[in-house]
Amino acid sequence: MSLRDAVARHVHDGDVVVIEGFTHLISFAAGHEIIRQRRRDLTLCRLTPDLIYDQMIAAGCAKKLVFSWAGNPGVGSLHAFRRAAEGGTLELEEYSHFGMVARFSAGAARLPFWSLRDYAGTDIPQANPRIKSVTCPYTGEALATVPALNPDVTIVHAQRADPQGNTQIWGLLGVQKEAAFASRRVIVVVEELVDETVIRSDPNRTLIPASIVDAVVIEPWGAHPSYAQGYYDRDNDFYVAWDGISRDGQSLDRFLDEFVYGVRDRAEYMQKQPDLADRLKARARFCAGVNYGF
Amino acid sequence: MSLRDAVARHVHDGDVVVIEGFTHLISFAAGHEIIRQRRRDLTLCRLTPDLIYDQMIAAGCAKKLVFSWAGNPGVGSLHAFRRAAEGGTLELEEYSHFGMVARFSAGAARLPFWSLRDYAGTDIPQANPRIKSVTCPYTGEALATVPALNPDVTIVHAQRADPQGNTQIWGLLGVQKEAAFASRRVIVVVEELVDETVIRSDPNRTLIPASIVDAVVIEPWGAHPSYAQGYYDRDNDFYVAWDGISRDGQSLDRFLDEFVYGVRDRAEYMQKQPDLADRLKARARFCAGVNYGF
Amino acid sequence: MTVVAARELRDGEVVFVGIGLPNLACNLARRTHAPHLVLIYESGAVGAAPERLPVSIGDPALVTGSLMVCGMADVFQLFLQNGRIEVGFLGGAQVDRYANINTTVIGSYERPTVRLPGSGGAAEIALHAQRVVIIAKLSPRAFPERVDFVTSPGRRVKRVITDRGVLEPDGPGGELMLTALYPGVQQSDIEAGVGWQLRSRPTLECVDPPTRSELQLLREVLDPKRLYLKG
Amino acid sequence: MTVVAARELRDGEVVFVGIGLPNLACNLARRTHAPHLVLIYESGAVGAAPERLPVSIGDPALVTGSLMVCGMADVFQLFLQNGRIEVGFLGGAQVDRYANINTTVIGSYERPTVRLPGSGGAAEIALHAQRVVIIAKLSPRAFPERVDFVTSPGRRVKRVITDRGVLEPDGPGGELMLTALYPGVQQSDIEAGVGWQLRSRPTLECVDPPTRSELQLLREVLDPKRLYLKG
Repeated sequence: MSLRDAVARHVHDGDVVVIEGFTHLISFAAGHEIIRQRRRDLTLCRLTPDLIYDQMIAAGCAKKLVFSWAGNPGVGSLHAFRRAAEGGTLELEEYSHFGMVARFSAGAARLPFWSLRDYAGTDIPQANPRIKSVTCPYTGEALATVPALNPDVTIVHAQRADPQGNTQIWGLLGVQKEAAFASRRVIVVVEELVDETVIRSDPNRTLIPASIVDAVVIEPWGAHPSYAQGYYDRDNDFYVAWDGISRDGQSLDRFLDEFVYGVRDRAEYMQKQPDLADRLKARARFCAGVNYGF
Repeated sequence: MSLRDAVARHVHDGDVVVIEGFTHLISFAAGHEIIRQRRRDLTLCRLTPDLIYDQMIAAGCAKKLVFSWAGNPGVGSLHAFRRAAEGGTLELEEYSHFGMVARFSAGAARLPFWSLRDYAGTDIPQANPRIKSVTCPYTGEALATVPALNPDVTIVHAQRADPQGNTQIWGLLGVQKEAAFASRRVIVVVEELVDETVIRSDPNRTLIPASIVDAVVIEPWGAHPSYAQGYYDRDNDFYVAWDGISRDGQSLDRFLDEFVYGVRDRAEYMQKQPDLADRLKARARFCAGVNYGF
Repeated sequence: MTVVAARELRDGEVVFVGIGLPNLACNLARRTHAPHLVLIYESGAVGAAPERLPVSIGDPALVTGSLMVCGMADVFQLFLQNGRIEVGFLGGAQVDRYANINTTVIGSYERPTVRLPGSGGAAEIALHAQRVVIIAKLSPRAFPERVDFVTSPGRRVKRVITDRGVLEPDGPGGELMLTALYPGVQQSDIEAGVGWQLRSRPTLECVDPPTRSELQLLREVLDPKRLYLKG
Repeated sequence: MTVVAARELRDGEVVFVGIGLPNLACNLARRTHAPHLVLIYESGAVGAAPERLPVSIGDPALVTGSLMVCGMADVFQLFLQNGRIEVGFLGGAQVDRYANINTTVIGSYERPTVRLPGSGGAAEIALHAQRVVIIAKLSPRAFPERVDFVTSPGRRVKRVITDRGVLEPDGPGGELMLTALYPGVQQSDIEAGVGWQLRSRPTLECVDPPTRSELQLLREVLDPKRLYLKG
């Protein structure tokens, strides 16, 4: 399925949408496709909104942001986010990382809440009344709780999957597994489609099983400027450049016009930047395989 | 460190002891060493007591058993366990598998309890008052709870580790990670000691980090008659034979005399059974490696 | 019995498999009408394609060539509790009038006559699989009016497949009723195998006998050593 | 400041590392007195041995050649909440008299003057690391008497390393006091950089200046592009 068709079918106005990936494997391709299809009133959830949600906020897709750290990692602020947050035009629901991880964990386990030892002495629960507490039936200790997060759709970028959607990831795993299991619908976007026998040769690497996947999309370089371990490096130069691009709305709009609205898909995005592949392509650093025999 | 020294140092009379591994990677070598060192009054915890706890119960090591399924997998009863349970000479604390998994999960997260949707309509909580409930602060739903399990010592058998104790496992993972993180002390027993560079070449396979490991022991074939994926097969013939051996106390004692008390260590145990290695050695079925480059 | 159980499964379903007859039934279904069945074992093997008949649910043959291997916390939280399992197979020492299952004790819990293995994953399979199918041989001891201990509640049981016919609850959580007979079996044969006054559906179905190819697969390919097929 | 932070670390400790100066300090310590330091990043990289200075805590260089990579649920539950982290480094836009840190908002939460990134893992690092070390540059704006928003409570803070000297709480959860000066810095320089009446220990330590080899490592090996070292 093309990413265009997958987004058209599975991402609707007003949905709770998750594009996860902690620095690694962030599906910029899917974010751009959602912008191109002009989805509106989305509740965007992610630990780290990163550049992709900054772009989606700027493009007017977001009604609300659920998050735990909204910055440009290693650089500074997310300016579109800041303009919206400081201007009061974007609804915010804010946790810490552990709180967001716990919300996905609860969602993935289909429990209504998750307990964690957190928030004592912080002002975060005052800013977010959805952080509550529960009393341990054994010790009487009060523990913090967060409510389950069950998105309408989660989009996971991965190194490889088979045609059914059995998906393998290595390197940083973030909360991709939890987000996928928590979600009503799951779109997997991969660097490479592989035969089922490749998946079956190393089953411990499978993070997401086909039985919870609704669409499999092949999109090489679909995570750029984020990265895919073993495929291409993070484009730090772009993260730094985004600070300048996004500081005012006009230059940000010009970026969207050129690199999002101005291209039909990721292939065209890559054609516009023929140097990317050379500059960022990963070097080989293969591990040895292990024996699954008996 | 030798297994003898590791058990002498880290397993004490009266301890709460966990030898985990679901069918796969059960450290029979450690169980036998504990029997040889005549530890007493242990609280033995495991989802599936399996033959190893049946032997430890028969040898008089156990005061109490905490478990969720006490049978000889694929064969029938655990007879030493049944004699003790039916005779009332062994204290039992019983959960379902999910309950035990949840106890280890809580222990590993250092939370006092874990919530799960379970036990409605079953008689299990009547048999075990430690199963309680908690009310969801969001939905008002009553959920079952189990208390954290934090063993004094957990023994994990694994395919390989480096000298510091960074431990890699593939194939069935059971609750090895949770049990290790829940435990005050951790002994890792491995088929192979490998260089740190081997571990570092494939970090996603590491299940247990050195920082929580107290002793690393090299013990090839240390899981027999359980198995180690990629090293040797499960000895189903022995599991079947155990049914006969353990049906009466005398033949069971003869087994212990010959194969446990009668040998100094696992190497001698293997020398007594020279056909084992040939019969059970794993065939090669290597997977390909993946690229960790950037 | 195994053949009837296999026919319970639809192609593409996600099935939580126990060892023994359920395992045999699932592998039979995979080789006949349901090649895309996804077998999940509580050991953590997902989409297993075993080259030999696994002797335990933790058999290494379930890992080699499977689609995914995950820890048991994921099996119970992300698959079962999450509601991702469509069919769960259970057996048991006792099954009662309301399809409750006992695999814990015969007699009292504190001083049992027979201490059975206990729940394992059976309690949560019964609570979370969308559809629970029981496989058990008829006898008044195995089918008492009330089990000595409820290990797995009967609420989600859709069908009880026995060696002589099929029972189904009269609505969710209802009393088990006879709904189908195997060829050549009389209604009274089944009533005699159950410890309560068994009611029957007004019109009883007759189960098709095993085909030659089903039997051949079972006896020659799947369980040639007769590990689970007896008699 | 980075050198003083590096010296905080003892060989073999398990350190939760943030990006920027803490990362630089940890990598400096690893190359000098603490080769067995175990660096854990909230991204899930454990025992990282980066070949280049990572630009973010999710940099691929933290994965390649690390000892373990785990999911973030494990980072927060099995490492942090479990109490396995010995030292946690934090920075912040504001640090107050009781070592509370603010990385959330300047001004009111509802209508902030400056919207900062928020907690990330800072709240739980502050609550669960056995020993918390803060790195921050002195200025009355950065060190107000009371932060506008408590993102990370100061209870476990053991030391605040600034660009001019070191502050320490007067007992757990106590008021920050000046305890050490960098060479050539006057007590009044530090008092001027703090928004409250700063008290001092009766006898102030004097911090040893960076050695030539520490400076060389930092400037030529660890951060040759001056990504984090400024001025």
